[in-house]
Amino acid sequence: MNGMTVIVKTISSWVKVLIIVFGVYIVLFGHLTPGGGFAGGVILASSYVLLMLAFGRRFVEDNLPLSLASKLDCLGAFLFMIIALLGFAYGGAFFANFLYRHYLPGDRFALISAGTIPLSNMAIGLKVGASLFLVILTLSVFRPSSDEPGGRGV
Amino acid sequence: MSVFYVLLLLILIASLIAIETRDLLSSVICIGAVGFGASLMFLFLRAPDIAITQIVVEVLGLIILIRATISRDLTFISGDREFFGLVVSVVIILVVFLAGMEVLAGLGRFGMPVMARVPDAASAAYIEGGLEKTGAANVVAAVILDYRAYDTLGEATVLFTSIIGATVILRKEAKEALSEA
Amino acid sequence: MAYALCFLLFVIGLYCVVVKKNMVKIVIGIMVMEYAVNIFLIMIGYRAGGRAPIAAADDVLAGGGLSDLFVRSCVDPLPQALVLTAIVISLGSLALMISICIRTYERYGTFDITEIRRLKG
Amino acid sequence: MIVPLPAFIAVPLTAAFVLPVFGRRGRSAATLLANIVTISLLFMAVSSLNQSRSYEVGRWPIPLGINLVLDGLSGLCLATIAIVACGAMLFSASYMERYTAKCKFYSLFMLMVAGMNGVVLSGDLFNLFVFLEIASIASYALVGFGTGPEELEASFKYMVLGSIGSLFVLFGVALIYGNTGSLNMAYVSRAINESSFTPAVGFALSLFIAGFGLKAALVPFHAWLPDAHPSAPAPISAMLSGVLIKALGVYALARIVFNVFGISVPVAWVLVALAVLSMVAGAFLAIGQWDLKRLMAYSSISQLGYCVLGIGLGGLIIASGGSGRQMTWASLAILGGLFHLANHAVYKSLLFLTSGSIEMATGTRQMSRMGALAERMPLTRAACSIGSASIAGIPPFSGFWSKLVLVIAAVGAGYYWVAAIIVFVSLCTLIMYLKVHRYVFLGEPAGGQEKLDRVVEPRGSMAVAVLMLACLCVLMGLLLLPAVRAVVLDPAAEVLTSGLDYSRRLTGL
Repeated sequence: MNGMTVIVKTISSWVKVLIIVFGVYIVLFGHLTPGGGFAGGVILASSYVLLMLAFGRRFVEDNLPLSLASKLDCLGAFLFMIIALLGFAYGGAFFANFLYRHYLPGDRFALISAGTIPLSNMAIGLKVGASLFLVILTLSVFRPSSDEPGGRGV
Repeated sequence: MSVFYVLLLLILIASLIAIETRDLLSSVICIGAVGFGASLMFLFLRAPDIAITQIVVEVLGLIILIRATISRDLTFISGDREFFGLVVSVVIILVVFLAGMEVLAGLGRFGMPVMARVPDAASAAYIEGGLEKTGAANVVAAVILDYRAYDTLGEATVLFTSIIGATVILRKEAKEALSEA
Repeated sequence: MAYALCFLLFVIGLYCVVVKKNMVKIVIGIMVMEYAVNIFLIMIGYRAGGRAPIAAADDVLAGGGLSDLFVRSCVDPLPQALVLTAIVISLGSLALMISICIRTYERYGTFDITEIRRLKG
Repeated sequence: MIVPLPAFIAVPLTAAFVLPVFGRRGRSAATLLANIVTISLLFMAVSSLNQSRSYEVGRWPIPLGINLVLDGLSGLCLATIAIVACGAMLFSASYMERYTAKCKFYSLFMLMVAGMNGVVLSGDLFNLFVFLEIASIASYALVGFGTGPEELEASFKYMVLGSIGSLFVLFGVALIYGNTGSLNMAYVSRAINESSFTPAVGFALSLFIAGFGLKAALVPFHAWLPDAHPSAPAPISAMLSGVLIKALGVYALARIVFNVFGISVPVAWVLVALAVLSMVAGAFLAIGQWDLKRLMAYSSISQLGYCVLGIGLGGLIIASGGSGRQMTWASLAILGGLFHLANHAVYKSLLFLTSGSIEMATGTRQMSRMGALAERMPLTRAACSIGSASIAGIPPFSGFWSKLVLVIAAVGAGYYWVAAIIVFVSLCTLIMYLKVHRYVFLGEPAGGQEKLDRVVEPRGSMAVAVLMLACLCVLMGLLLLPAVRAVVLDPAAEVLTSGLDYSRRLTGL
């Protein structure tokens, strides 16, 4: 799978930037507009899927290897957990929105508002993007092995 | 109001085709149509968050499903299960359906949310106090990431679990090549 | 009536899971059931002529409270939060199910569950 | 010591998020970390026995936020989960050397434990569903861990039926929300019992019974269990049979039926009927099996019937509205069911772990291809004998005491036929485990003497895990001593007998 023609490659490398910007926007403004970490994360993952279709799997794997994607996946989940635990430490309860209540109320309808909600959105966006990219890559990398007993071969 | 019925009928027809067609690829495409119908439905039901999430999730889900069906030699399927089992299961499902029809009347008229009927519903408090208590203008974001953030932790964990599970299921060698045994 | 159509969709999905014998078809049946539950939940929270539960700047009164119009016309946000969770859960289980299907196809060379019968009893 | 309730979920989840980062080279570190986590969970669970409190996540008062509820029943379940997880994790430290991706195995294991703890502690219906899904999805992946043809087939079957069960539960939650406008169990219970019992609530209850019945593998819904439990690696079989079906099935069912909907006579009869069917059918199907782990899986169905029987019988007596004397028998029956639940968790996980040792030593699960293992594997044989004696109800091992309590309660309340069934199924269980001993440990070596000579007893952590559970099996009978009973079993039974007080306590009305 070497990818498609030059036209497709050129266009998709431009479109990729747009998709990533859109995904980041959806993640960052999730507390003000529709969207949020999940939708944004899926959009981020789909930009890589587009690259995979245009340039072939090899290219994407060189840029974002499986091991790194899996580490990002763990990191995103871990960050979300850290936010919850910080709520325990500083806000008095697991998942308390300590930033909004005590430290950084922010202005209404501004980007920096709502305390931990944008932070949670970012952690979830990272986690969802990495994990969906990972699963699509794993599914497309998978080739039936011919030497295992019971394997059918290609 | 009628737009909901049109969309629901569309979804029903698409899902029937998806279930009954013999070509796996067309059935996957029909399930895509169901998903997009559902996404439109969410949009008209004033749930833009869900509509966006549904549409992007649908795209990725379709990619995953097509990955499973494409380039398999046998995408056409033939024959159904034996007649007797079919009849029995259809009868059981019909009974479940009729029983369910009886109880849906208790839900009140469509378009009348439960929070308007029940006095101290949590949802009313979310709408009234969401902006003030959490600072998020999007009440749905306030619910999923502050009021019910613990659910969202669970949801992120479900995704994490299934991704780990998928990589485990698809790994190359399952058994360690034991040198001494 | 709208609820009934939704429940019909759920039952159609259940029929597909119980009757069909192709693995991908079974997965599709489960997806249909998931759609049905999601639409059902959102429909429970719908308010006729309502608006999305997202406050805009002109909904805020001078005193800092929300306008009465906003409070009375919003659709129910709680089912939307639940459905968001349910959608992601269904995507996760879809990924795992498809992985199992692909791996099974590699082992048996078929998606037909009547031919995949090594376990008995 | 007061353990903050989210710690029961946060500790295993954090471990699960960290563990996959350990690569091949970090395996021993990962093993150490996983064992430390299970052991600390055990300490936390034991120190939380006989406590009763509620924790509001995110400092939101219910019903706005989600609350975690610890009471006697959840404390008992937490302790059971932690004990079995501890044993299975110790066992897998060396057992899982045969497989690749060990770190991911530990991660999935931790996710499963976290999911079960979440289910047991949750005070919110939708939250219960979410954690149910975590534990179930982790278990689907673990059943297929070996990626052999049978494992994949079992995993797919399990996953399809499990997903249907989860969707039933979700639909039930949606119906409940549509009718009561709340998701918090205490508020839902208040709303249901203030208004009259509408058909919608009844339908939701039947959806819950079907959904959790699928998770618990009660007999009409049991098709996945005999495939899934044997196909998993042995420590996972121990977890699945030992605690998963109980935490996701029996516990959730009991909590919802007793504390949320309130027990009524027809529902109690449904529970008793499902239980009796499971006991009898499971026992009969088990006797015919030649696959060692499959036999144990069927016997799990039958033993699970005892737990549901105790709970259902207690509910039946309560719902029939008896006098004070009858109430004593009701709480005794419930106590017997819960005691049997804890006992079964310990001895069934012990039996599955020994079957793992046997499978590892002989390379087969077919009993016809084993034989005369008694000399080569004395420890395994001793452990298996203790486990079998317990499950068959031979005094003084643990299973005897819980069955005795059940029989006394049934006779005392006047349900003689129930007592007869309990004794009869117990005899069937004895027969099937005598069969195991006859063909596995005694008799002629099936593969010839030289094959027998290569069989070695497992050592190290596997032996420690088996020994620990075997000792527990002997000691579990002590739970009936009045002083211990007042701490462990009585508060748990009290939660179910008091029924709707659950909601009154939490909502403060």
